[in-house]
Amino acid sequence: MTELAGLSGILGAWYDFRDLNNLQRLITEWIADWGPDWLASIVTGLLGALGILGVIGPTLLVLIWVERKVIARFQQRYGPNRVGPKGLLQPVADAVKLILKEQLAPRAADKLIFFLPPVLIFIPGILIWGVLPFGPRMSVADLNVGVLFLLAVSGTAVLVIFMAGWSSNNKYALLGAMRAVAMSISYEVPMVLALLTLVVFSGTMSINGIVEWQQQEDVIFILLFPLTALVFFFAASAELNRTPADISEAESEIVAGYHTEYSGMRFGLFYAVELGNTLVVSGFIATFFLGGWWMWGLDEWVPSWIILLAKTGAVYFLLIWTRGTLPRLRVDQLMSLCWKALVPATLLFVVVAFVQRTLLISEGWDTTIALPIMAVINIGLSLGAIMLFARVARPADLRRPARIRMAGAEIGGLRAARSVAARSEEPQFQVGGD
Amino acid sequence: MTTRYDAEAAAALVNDAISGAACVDDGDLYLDSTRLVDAVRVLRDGGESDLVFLCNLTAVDYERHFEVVYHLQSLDLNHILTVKARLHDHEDPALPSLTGLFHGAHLQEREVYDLFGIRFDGHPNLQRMFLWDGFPGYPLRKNFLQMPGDVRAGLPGFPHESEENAWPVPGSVPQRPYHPNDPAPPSDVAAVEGEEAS
Amino acid sequence: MSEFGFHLAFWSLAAMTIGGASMIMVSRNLIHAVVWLVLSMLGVAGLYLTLSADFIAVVQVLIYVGAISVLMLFAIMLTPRAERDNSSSLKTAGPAGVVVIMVMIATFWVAIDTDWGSVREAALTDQARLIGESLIKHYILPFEIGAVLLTAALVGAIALAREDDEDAAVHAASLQAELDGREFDPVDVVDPPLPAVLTAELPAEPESEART
Amino acid sequence: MTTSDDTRLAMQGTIEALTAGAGSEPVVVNLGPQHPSTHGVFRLKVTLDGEIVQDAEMRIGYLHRSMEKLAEERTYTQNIPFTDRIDYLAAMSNNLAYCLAVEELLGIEVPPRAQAIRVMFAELQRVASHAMANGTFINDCGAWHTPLFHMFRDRERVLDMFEMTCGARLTTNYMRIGGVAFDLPDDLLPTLERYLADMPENIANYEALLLENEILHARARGVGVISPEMAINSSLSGPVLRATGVPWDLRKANPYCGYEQYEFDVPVGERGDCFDRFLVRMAEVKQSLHILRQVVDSLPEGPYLADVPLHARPEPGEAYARVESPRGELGFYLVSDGGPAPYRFHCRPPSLINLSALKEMSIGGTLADAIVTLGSIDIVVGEIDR
Repeated sequence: MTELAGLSGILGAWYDFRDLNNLQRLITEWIADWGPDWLASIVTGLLGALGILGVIGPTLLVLIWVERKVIARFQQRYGPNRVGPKGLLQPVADAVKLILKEQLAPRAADKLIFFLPPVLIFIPGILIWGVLPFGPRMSVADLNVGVLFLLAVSGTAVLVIFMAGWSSNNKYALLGAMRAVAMSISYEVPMVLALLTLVVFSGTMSINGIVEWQQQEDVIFILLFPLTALVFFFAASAELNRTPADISEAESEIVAGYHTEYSGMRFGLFYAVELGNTLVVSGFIATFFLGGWWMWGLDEWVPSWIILLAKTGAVYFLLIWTRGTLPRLRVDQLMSLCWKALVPATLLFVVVAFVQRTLLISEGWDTTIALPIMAVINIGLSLGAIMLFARVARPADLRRPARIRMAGAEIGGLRAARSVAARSEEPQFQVGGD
Repeated sequence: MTTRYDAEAAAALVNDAISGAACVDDGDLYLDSTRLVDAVRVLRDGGESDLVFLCNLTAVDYERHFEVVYHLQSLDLNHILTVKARLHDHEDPALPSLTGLFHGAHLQEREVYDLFGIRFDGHPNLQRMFLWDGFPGYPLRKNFLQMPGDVRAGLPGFPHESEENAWPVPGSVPQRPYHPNDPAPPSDVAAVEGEEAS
Repeated sequence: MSEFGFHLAFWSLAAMTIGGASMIMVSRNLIHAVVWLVLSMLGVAGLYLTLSADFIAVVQVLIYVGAISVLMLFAIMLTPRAERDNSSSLKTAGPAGVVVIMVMIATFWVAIDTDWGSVREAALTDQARLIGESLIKHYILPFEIGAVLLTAALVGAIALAREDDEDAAVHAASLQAELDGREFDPVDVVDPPLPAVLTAELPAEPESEART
Repeated sequence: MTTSDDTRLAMQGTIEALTAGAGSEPVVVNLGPQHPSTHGVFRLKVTLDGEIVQDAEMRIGYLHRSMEKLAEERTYTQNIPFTDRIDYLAAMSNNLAYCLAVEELLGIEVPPRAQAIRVMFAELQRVASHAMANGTFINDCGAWHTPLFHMFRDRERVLDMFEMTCGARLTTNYMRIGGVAFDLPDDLLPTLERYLADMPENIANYEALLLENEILHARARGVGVISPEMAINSSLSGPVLRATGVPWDLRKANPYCGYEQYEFDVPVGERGDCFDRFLVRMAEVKQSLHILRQVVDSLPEGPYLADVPLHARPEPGEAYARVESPRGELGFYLVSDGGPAPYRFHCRPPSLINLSALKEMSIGGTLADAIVTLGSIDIVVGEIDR
């Protein structure tokens, strides 16, 4: 963003809201004038953390309202509309209710481990925000191993979920925890592979570096690696426990899964972190595959963090949409989908990315011509892979269509059933099948 | 339209196979309670009768005796037959179970056992179904006029709410609220293990 | 980073690591032990960070906290409840203590005796790239051997643990079909074609057709 | 070429070893009585090996209100409200079955207009009940209430029509011995016309959303399978029986209330799995709308209630009348001793008897499959326990 800094005198000043980093830099420099340098680091860190907390807290409250309202619209309902204008205060009322509720703990619960998870679950939930770049210089910690940090932090959450499920001494919770762990172990593989594709192709492990690569090459990764983006989206929604992969808290099977026994604000914390994670994962999908804070020059006129939030909102809406529409897969189906379809697909594109990257670098091809060609090739490959996996990995019992026949004049028992089944004309009604 | 299968024809069919196992009284087919299973098997497997579908199984208390009523239906031939068995022992009535012939008899026989106290010999899982184990008496019997003794039906209130609400109810083994972890209903529960506030 | 900040971070992380490790030994409950182990490993990751080894630190969290400990929990869950807790017997404590003390003495001696080349400030370089390059360029053979070994272990583990009901059913059905001298289609096991009674030959209509 | 005996023996041994499965520590999980997907206070005790169901046992009686005993103390007319409370999702069908049984005892002819009105409301009730059944079934498959709420919209309009006609939405108490309680209000038929005009589009929407949904197929196909012989032997009825391919529908087999005048078809499934049950219900809704169309077009004029004494005393005797309720064969067995109240009042509850084969359907599937199977049977606990 060098051209941005040179545009006029106000750019880079503390009141330039397009890049909130300026304000922080001002404060750091001011402290460095009189104080020790460790104080500056601590103040910077605290400012970032407080900024994140100050943003997520209210955002979560709004998100609850948004999600309920959107889902309600899918379901032809009004959604919350009583508390406050348009029901906007409903989340506040819910939060107050949760805080005032009695906190119950099963007598046979493992007390220490039972109390910790609602608190611990916040740690990865907050840490993960630290590496999300809101702008060219706007992330709390622009690590050069940002991608790995993201995976490492999100991987620790499953430990907390396991602690919650195990310590409750409830079979639903235990089943939920086991499912969560099994799913997390499985779905981290396609997630890692999907990110590896981007890392290989852009040649950096810094999250901001990946965005800058997209900016530099004028292309967003979803065009280059559509299937990888799709797999990442699904794997992320599986890690987030959202339908169609919410098996670890499947309401109709195991009540609420690992947080069945948590009541009051303890449940509220789980709920809040889940929503926050959904938002931050939407943000990362937007960052990795949709260009993050960059958008073909629009970022010079609109603050970059607004662009990122808009993209995040779009992905978040997509997540709500899938949640409102799709039924849930079974545990074994989710596992076989992961290992038989998602992992091979992402592995394929890791190889593809490696080959294309090598070609770009060693042959020195012009990226403005080579990248569109590669995008077309990859889109074709993705479609082919989807069709191939639909054929190969599809369960055998879905190959034959389900049929409904009309009995007509045949009414009776087994004999009538036989003659209806033996009737040669086309069945009235047929769904599914190859 | 479903026709009524002629009781006389059915009786003849049964008596051909097992002589003297069936008779007709007032237009209804009565089967000998000791040879009930064989007789119903004849009706079920006979090509003419083909009574493969056990529509309904219930009992009636005639104060001196019980009648167990079976409605058997042929789906293909579309006729229905009412079969009855009379039980003269009003205190401890027992009848062979039809579960070997009709899988659908399982729950219906349990229901009759629960509410009438008619034992079905050979039923694999003859337990009370709607009422709890140890419920005093069989409510659909005509001589069941009120809950015997001090026993009141239902929960008197929350357990240990007051002195009157002693738990368990004297003279009965009640069901208690279940936590999903409980492996099996306990037979003697002195206190409710619920959850404690923290 | 100034001396004070560095010392604060080092001593708190060291306390976390050692404290966690001690609690592993103290706690009777295996699940508790794993939780303390996680704390200890997080402390180690923090120590790596103070050494400016951020790649190693993140990988430490990713692998040890995110994967190894979860696998441990899984293994504990899959073993019967009776064997889940640490044994309360102290029979083997004496010899084990002697061994541990000897190992500690040896480690301390090596640590003190070695002439460590220490630097005040490590350069924050692109370590991932350096590690990757040295793996591919200098240590390519060990790297490849490790990869092959891991693949073999993976395949072996799958072969050992494989106990797929559906496959067993297919296998059983194929053997049965061979015994009966029938054609065999695996799909029929997973998805039987149609209930046999529906596909059976239509019997001759009986004379006494009484249907209305 | 024949296989040698030794080889055969070895192969048989392998088959036994493969089919026996491995044993491990089973876990008993109680689904219910308070559980999101047991559709009432119903408790299913499943024994799990991992996620595989080894045994399933149901515990019922939490909603037992001893209706059969209570009914012996009330007159025949006073018993009609009880029947509402038996199957509270299909009150009209229960009213109808009970009234048919009493009419059989009394030997009453029901006027044609009353019969047509009865058919109309029985079919409306079927549409409403199937909407509920399919919606909750999809919910049990894990959908996040969206299809349920869409189907509730259809049910809501039916309940509005009930309210318009008899003042109640759920426990209608509308049928009377010899006819129905009130004539149709003036605005019912226009409302029904609008409903019939809107429904095809709604059904097309559901079909577009659900029928080709791969996840729904994966969840429901091949799950909870039961063979036609076993279904008949277990006395299953209604959509559960028809999904196995047995075309048994009392509206065709034993027409009551003049069902023989209307043209409709009986949809049957093929495999008897959960998805077939769902499809059969979807198809039945269409058939019900077809019947409703014909009823509206040919609604006869005349009295809506036969001339029946308020306190009827039937001759001593017995009657077993049954209707095709949305859940299956709903029968009422009444014994009269000549008094003002039934000597014996028995309801044949399709919900209860359809559960006969639940254990057989669930064993071998996963826990999630057992829930889907339970949802596809469409139980109403009020009818199970009575």
